[in-house]
Parts: sequence; structure tokens; C-alpha cells
Amino acid sequence: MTFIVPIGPQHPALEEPAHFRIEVKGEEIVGVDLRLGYNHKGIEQALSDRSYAHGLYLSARVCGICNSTHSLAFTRAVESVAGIECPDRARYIRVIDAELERIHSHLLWAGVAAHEIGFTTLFMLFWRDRELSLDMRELLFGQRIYASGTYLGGARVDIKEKDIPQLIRTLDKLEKSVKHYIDVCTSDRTIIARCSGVGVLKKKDARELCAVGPTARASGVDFDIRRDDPYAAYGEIPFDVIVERDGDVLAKVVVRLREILESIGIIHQAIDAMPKGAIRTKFPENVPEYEAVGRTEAPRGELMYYVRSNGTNKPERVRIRTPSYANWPSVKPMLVGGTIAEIPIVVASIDPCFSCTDRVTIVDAETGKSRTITKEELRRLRR
Amino acid sequence: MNANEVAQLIKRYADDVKIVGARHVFAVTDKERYIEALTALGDNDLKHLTTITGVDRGENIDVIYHIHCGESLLNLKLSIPKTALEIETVTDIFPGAILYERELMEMLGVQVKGHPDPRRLFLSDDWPAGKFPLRKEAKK
Amino acid sequence: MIEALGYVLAFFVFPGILFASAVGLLFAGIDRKLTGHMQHRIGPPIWQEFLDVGKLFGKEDITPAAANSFVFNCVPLLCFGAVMAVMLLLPINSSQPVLTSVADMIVIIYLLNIPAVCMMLAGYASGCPFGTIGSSRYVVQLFGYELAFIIAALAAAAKVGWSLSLSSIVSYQAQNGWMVSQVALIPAAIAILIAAQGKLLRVPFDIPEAESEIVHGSLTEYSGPKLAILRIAYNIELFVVAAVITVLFFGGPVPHTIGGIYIPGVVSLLIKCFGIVVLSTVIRNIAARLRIDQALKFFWTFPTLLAAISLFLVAVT
Amino acid sequence: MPRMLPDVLKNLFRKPATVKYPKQRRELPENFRGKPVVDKEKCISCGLCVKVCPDSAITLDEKTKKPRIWMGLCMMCGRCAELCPRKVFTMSKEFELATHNKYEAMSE
Repeated sequence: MTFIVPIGPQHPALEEPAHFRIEVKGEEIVGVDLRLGYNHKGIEQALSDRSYAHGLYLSARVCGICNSTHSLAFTRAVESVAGIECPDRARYIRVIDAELERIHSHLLWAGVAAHEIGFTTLFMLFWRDRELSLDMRELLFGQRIYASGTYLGGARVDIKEKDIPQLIRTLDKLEKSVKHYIDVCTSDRTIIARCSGVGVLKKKDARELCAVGPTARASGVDFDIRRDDPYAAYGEIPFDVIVERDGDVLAKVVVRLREILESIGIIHQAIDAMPKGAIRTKFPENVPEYEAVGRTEAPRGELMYYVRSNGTNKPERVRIRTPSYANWPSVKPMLVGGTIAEIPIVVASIDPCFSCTDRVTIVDAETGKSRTITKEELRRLRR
Repeated sequence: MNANEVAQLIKRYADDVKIVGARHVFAVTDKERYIEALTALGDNDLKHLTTITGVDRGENIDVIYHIHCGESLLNLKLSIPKTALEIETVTDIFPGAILYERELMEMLGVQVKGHPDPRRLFLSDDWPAGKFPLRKEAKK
Repeated sequence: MIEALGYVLAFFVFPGILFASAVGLLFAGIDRKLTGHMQHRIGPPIWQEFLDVGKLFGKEDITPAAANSFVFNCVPLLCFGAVMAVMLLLPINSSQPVLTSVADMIVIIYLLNIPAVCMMLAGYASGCPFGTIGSSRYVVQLFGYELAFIIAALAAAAKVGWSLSLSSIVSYQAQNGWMVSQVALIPAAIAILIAAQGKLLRVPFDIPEAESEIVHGSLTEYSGPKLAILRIAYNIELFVVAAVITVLFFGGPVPHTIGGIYIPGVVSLLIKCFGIVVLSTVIRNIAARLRIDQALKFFWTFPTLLAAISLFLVAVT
Repeated sequence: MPRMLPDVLKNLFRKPATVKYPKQRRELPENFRGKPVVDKEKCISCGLCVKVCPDSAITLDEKTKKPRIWMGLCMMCGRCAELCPRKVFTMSKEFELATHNKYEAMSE
């Protein structure tokens, strides 16, 4: 006998609204039906109603966690449409902004993952150390989450010399504790029991379903926009692309934690290599008719903005492809065949960002079920 | 594959090939050749479809396939008239295209033939049929 | 008449409802405070559990239409009654429990399982998929820890010549020292501590009410006063299980006289129980939650084996 | 051996990393972007702030022609403070903006 377990739209394991209909046989999952779309905001349309300068702020607010990368991708597309280059110092400031964001996003994710497997202590400690990176964003850019280091044609604020020693001290502290966490996650037996061999995404599936970011890299796909399509100052900073082979949740944990170490290295190099000089160039009022693509490596993976201009100060069309959206198809092969206990950690393992792309439905092809939720059902579920 | 190699590869199937900023290739193809072009890319082990963008250009709708080619990005544009809004599915070449094609169907009303799961993706179930939010006429 | 009054007092005040609830809630509060500090944060005040329960009592009682049944409404009282009965059967202040000569270890083990059985019924009766899954996990987990718990308890009983009376176990320890001081019984003590972790649904064995997977398992649909009673029952269970372990392996209640002041046995029992609760808190903060199949496998190998070794050693010597 | 045991025991005897928030507070950095405050004395009523605000949170008062910020709309981007020719706006360190009526919360 199979029965359907509803998870969400409100559920303790999901911080954001999603509705899963998991078909289970005992504890085993035999079918998955994801219903998303409780958060559709119509931002693509709203961006084409705003001028570029105002659109920058809206693009940053597509997603709270990866706001710097969103505005960076938007800026990158708009700058290449307008044909302007940003000053060297600003490129390094953008790198520092984006990497601080990657650190805090990955630590946030690691904390959520620890919570999903019931390891509350690790969850609290991850988030305690995430505060360090948030403090640094606050120190350098003025706010913990919405740092907004990027500006059309440059950077919004300059990094002051006197803040750099504190930044380096904090990064050293962070590096030490992240190294300790990698050690713990790869050797604690309860963590290994819950994460190893769970939610495996094979390399073939990852490539075919176009998975991006740490999800793909944990499955052995060597793919990182920072290296393949360098932006800001990434072309001048050497770093490693972290790739793991196994594709399970443990590999995703290790990939993310090792990426934090890599990010800390990148920030150190950026501080050393940062030239002096102006941080902004003038951005023109009107932008010539043209089209361009801006891609960045968000903490969750490849983020793409397509901008088409029409000669005015407003874009004609902006297309956003967020990393979580690209990763949703990979959830199904990861879930089917597992147990209920694995749902939260497997879903969390792609680091889904609902505010980015909460708008997908997947139907299990094996059972051929194509359920759509009716209003009645929704009303019943909400009661 | 770098931008020049991609440009060489795509030249047979597309016109107006230009390389922008060393790594982005823009090309325009047509209804007869785009499936061949995408198949050729798939055969060259370029399996990562970044996304499919639809742009309403008034008379036509531009469908742009963004394909990640290792070191470069190919933007293959296909222009189809609003009177015959129909394209073939590419899910057999790029299985990851499944969601992007569904979005294209509901947001711009482009019919994708042979799509395995042609249901709504973002819009709610009570959204009126035949109304497409990203079309220009929907703005008013 | 006076005897009857004594029983009523025992039931309502000491070691009954008032004392047990106060100690149970206090232990839960200490557990939360310690957890907070272990996780490098401040944590709630120690009396937080009292506030929580008080607040729950003041809330409206909402029972979902699908769950509104006799079983569902009965379960909180049944749970509470069962743990209360154990309180009266345990030697709390001296080697003699309040209700003497009517019960032994078998009854206590049986009564300690009633909350678990009630939870299962509640889960199935709640008409909610989370409750159903929680209940089925509960059943599986019960089979896991119970075996180790019973064998370990039997090992202690075997030491006193297969006597199942708790008062004789306490008296034996008063003369010969704690059970754990004997090498043969150390494995059993470890096994019963692990089994208690499963019995009390604490990490790594909080599987039946894993909040990130199935909300709160069987308790998902409970609210208001019913949830408050269940919370109190759970907190008393925390104290009761610790007390059972103390009685079996750590000497039970022993009155002392320090500097001419007579300290009743209940003080030493509380201190030992506190130690067990702290140990349990430490364990729950250093592990991740296991999956139900992993938990079952673990229970049937490591603790059961330890308990069996103990029983064997005690039986042959 | 559980790997977190040393950390947990160490944390037990350390000062907690958190603070009791409303009573104790962290120090905020000097370029913190909190609630924007308006210095009406300097204002020349040019209306640039109304144009540059991405959220249209700034309007000019009908009588005095001085700007006021509707806090229910403001997102603290700091664009007004940056672009105002007379530096009328400053980003204060105030961040506790909860109110009973977000439609009328205003900074002026």
C-alpha cells in the first residue's frame, strides 16, 4: 500500500514554501511530485519597467542570500550592453563582496544541513561562524545581508585600509574553524551514517539534467563560471575548482566546506592584489540597442542574466536563470529509492533557494501521475 | 571548446556569427536548421544547456538557446513569427531543458511539439488560457 | 483513615504529581540550559519549561475534526497516569516505595512502555500522515531499545538472586556498594544508558518525532492543555527513567548524615538522576539523528550484546 | 569516539557567543546603513531624491516642499544619501523599525 505524505508548503524542514507530495511505501519513497510556485514575483517583467539604475536594486532583491551575485550578474550584462569597463579597484571589491557572500551562504547551508540530520550543536556552531562573515560584510559594506558592493560602472563603496587588518584576522579565525568542521564532517560516525551514500546524483545524470554549482561539482562535473567565463577580477586570481566524485550528500557537504577555504584564499589574494584608484566610471543615461549575457558563479551555481536593451534607459527584456531553478530536475533521481528520513537532507543538499525560483512542478514519470492541486485541496491543506 | 571553435562549428547551421568579449558567441539560425545545430552541439559533447530565453519582438518571438561550451557561451537565436508559434522539443538532446520549455510555453505561448510534460510551470491553475504574461500585449 | 490520607498525600504531593512535575520540569529546564551552553549560546532560563507548560495550559484546545476520537483525547491522561504510577512504585525516599508489596520490576517496565504505546495509538488516531509515520517508527524503535533495556535490568536483578523487587535491589546495594562498581555489571549499565536515550526519544534516537522530517510525529495534531499534559508526562518520564537506572545500578536513594544533619535519601537520588540527565544531554549534543533502520541495527547489536554479556557473567558467577 | 565531544565540553565553560539582545547590544560599524534621517535645514527642495529612490519611498511634503521617507517602502539602499547634492540624508544606525502601522511610518 502506498500513501502520500505531504511536506509543505509550511513545514519545519523547509524554510521557504514548497509543497512535496511524496508517495511512500512503508518508509521507502516510490514517487515524488513537487509543487512550487508559492512565491512567484514576476521580477523579470518588473525589471523591464525600471531604469537600469533602479533595476540594480531590484535584481539584488531577487534573492536575499545571493544578492551580491545577482546584482553582479545584472551589472555584468548591463555593462557589456552599454559597452563600459569598470575600474580595476572596483573589480577587486566586487570579488571580495561575492566571496564573502559565498562563505556566508555555504555556512548557512551547512547549518541547515546539520539541522536536517538532527545535529543541532553543529547547526549552532556553523551559524555562529557564519556571523563572522556577516560581520565582515557589515564592516566593509554597511549591511549584513544586503551588502550591495556592486554599482553600475564600479563599486558602491570603497574598502578602507583600516578595516583590512580586522578582515584578515576574521578570515584566519574562520579558516581554522572551517578546517575543523571538514575534519568533523568526514569522521563523525553519525554524520557519515546519515550522509554517505544518500541522495546520490550520478555524473551522467548531473550532466544530462544540466545541474550547476556545488551539486554538479559534487558529482564530478568540473564546471565553474569563475574559471570558465571569468568576470570581475577572477581572471587574475588563481584558485582551484573543488570537485568530488561521489555525488552523495557527504560529497556536497565537503565540496561546499572546501569551497569556503578556497574563497578565503581568494579574498586574501584580492586584498594583496587590489590596486589603488577610482572605483567608478560614469554610466550613461541611455543604453544603445543591443543584447548581452552576464553569467556569474553564485554560491548555488551558475547564474545567468540576459539583457536586451532598446535604446532607452529601460531594458526591453531581462531574463534571469537562477541556479536553484536549474537544479530542480536533479532532485528526483536523488530522492526516488530513498527513505522518508532522507527527504529533508536530500532536498536541502541542492541548497534550494525558493525566493530565486519557486515555481517548478515535477511529476513522477514512473507512475504516470500528473496531479495538480485543486483549490479545494489547497484549502483543505491549509486548514 | 573556445569561442573560435564554437563559431567554426556553428557556422554551417547559422548566419551572422559574431564573437563578443572573447567568450560569448551570438548566432542566428532558422527553423529548418536549429534542430540540426543543436544535435551537432550535443554530438560534440556540449551537454549543458544554460537556459532558453524567449523575447517578444513585436511581430516575432525570439527563442534563444544558451549553451555552455566549456570556455565559451553560445547564444543561438531562432526567430519565429507569432502566426506560427511552434518549435520542436530539445529534451531528447538536452534532458535538462524540460523546465525551460515549459516556461516558454506558458509565459510566451510558444508551442513546443513533443514535450513530455506540457503542463503549467509557474502560473496558477486558474490563470486564463491564452493569456501570456511576458508578451508585449500583456503589459497593458 | 490516616493511612488513606497518607496515600492521597503521596499521590498528590510527594512523590506524586506535585513533586514529580516540579522535578521533571526542572530537569527539562536544566537540560535546555545546558544544551544552550554546549552549543555556545546562552539558552533559555532554567524555569523556561514551567513557563512553556503554563502557557500551553492557557491556550485554546484545538482538536482537528479527523482526530477527534476517544483514543486521541484519552492519550494524554493515560500517559500521565502511567508515569505517575511508576513514581509511586519507585523507591524514591527510602528503599520502600509508596505502594509496597504490590509490584515489582516487571510492572515498572510494563508501565514505562504505556506512554510509548499511547503515543502510537495517538499517532494512528490523529488522522495525519506525520502521526502515522511517527507511530510506525515508534513501534520499530520500541522493539529496538526495549530488548536491551530489559536484559540490562535483568542482569541487575540476577545479581540479587533473581529478585525482581526494587527494594531488595536497593537494600543489596546499600550493603555491597553500587551495581556499577562490579565489573560484570558495567556493560549492562552502559547498555541501559543507551537504551534510555532511545526510550526518552533523544538524539540520536529522536526518530519518531524527528522535527525536520515528520514535524512532531504522533504529537503533531496536539495543542493546548493536552499537549501541556503530554509535555509534563514526558518530562516526568525523563526523571522516572533516570530514577529507574539510578535504583538499578547507582545505589538508589541513600540517606546520609553529614555533620549531624540528616539528609533524606531523595536528595542523593535526585543528584544521581541529575548526573544521568546531564550525561544524556551531552550525548544528545554530540550526535546526528540516525535513520530508523540504522537505529534498530545499532540497538540490536551494541547495547543488546553488552547487556547479554553482563547477564551471562552475572548468571555464571 | 564522537568528534564533537571536545567542542561541546569546551563550549560549556566558555562565554556564550550570543548576547542578550535588547539589553546588551553589539557595536555597529560606522558606515552602517540603517534608517535614513532627513536634515530639513539643508534641503533646497530640488526633488532629486524623489527621482533617484528605487522604491519611490520619498515624497516632498505638499506644504513645506521638504522630503519625507515612507519607512514601509524604504529598503535602506543609501542611494538618496549618496546622490543628494546637499547631503540632506544620512544613514543612521537605527535598525529597530517595527511599528504598529507600516503605512504611516515615516522619517522626516
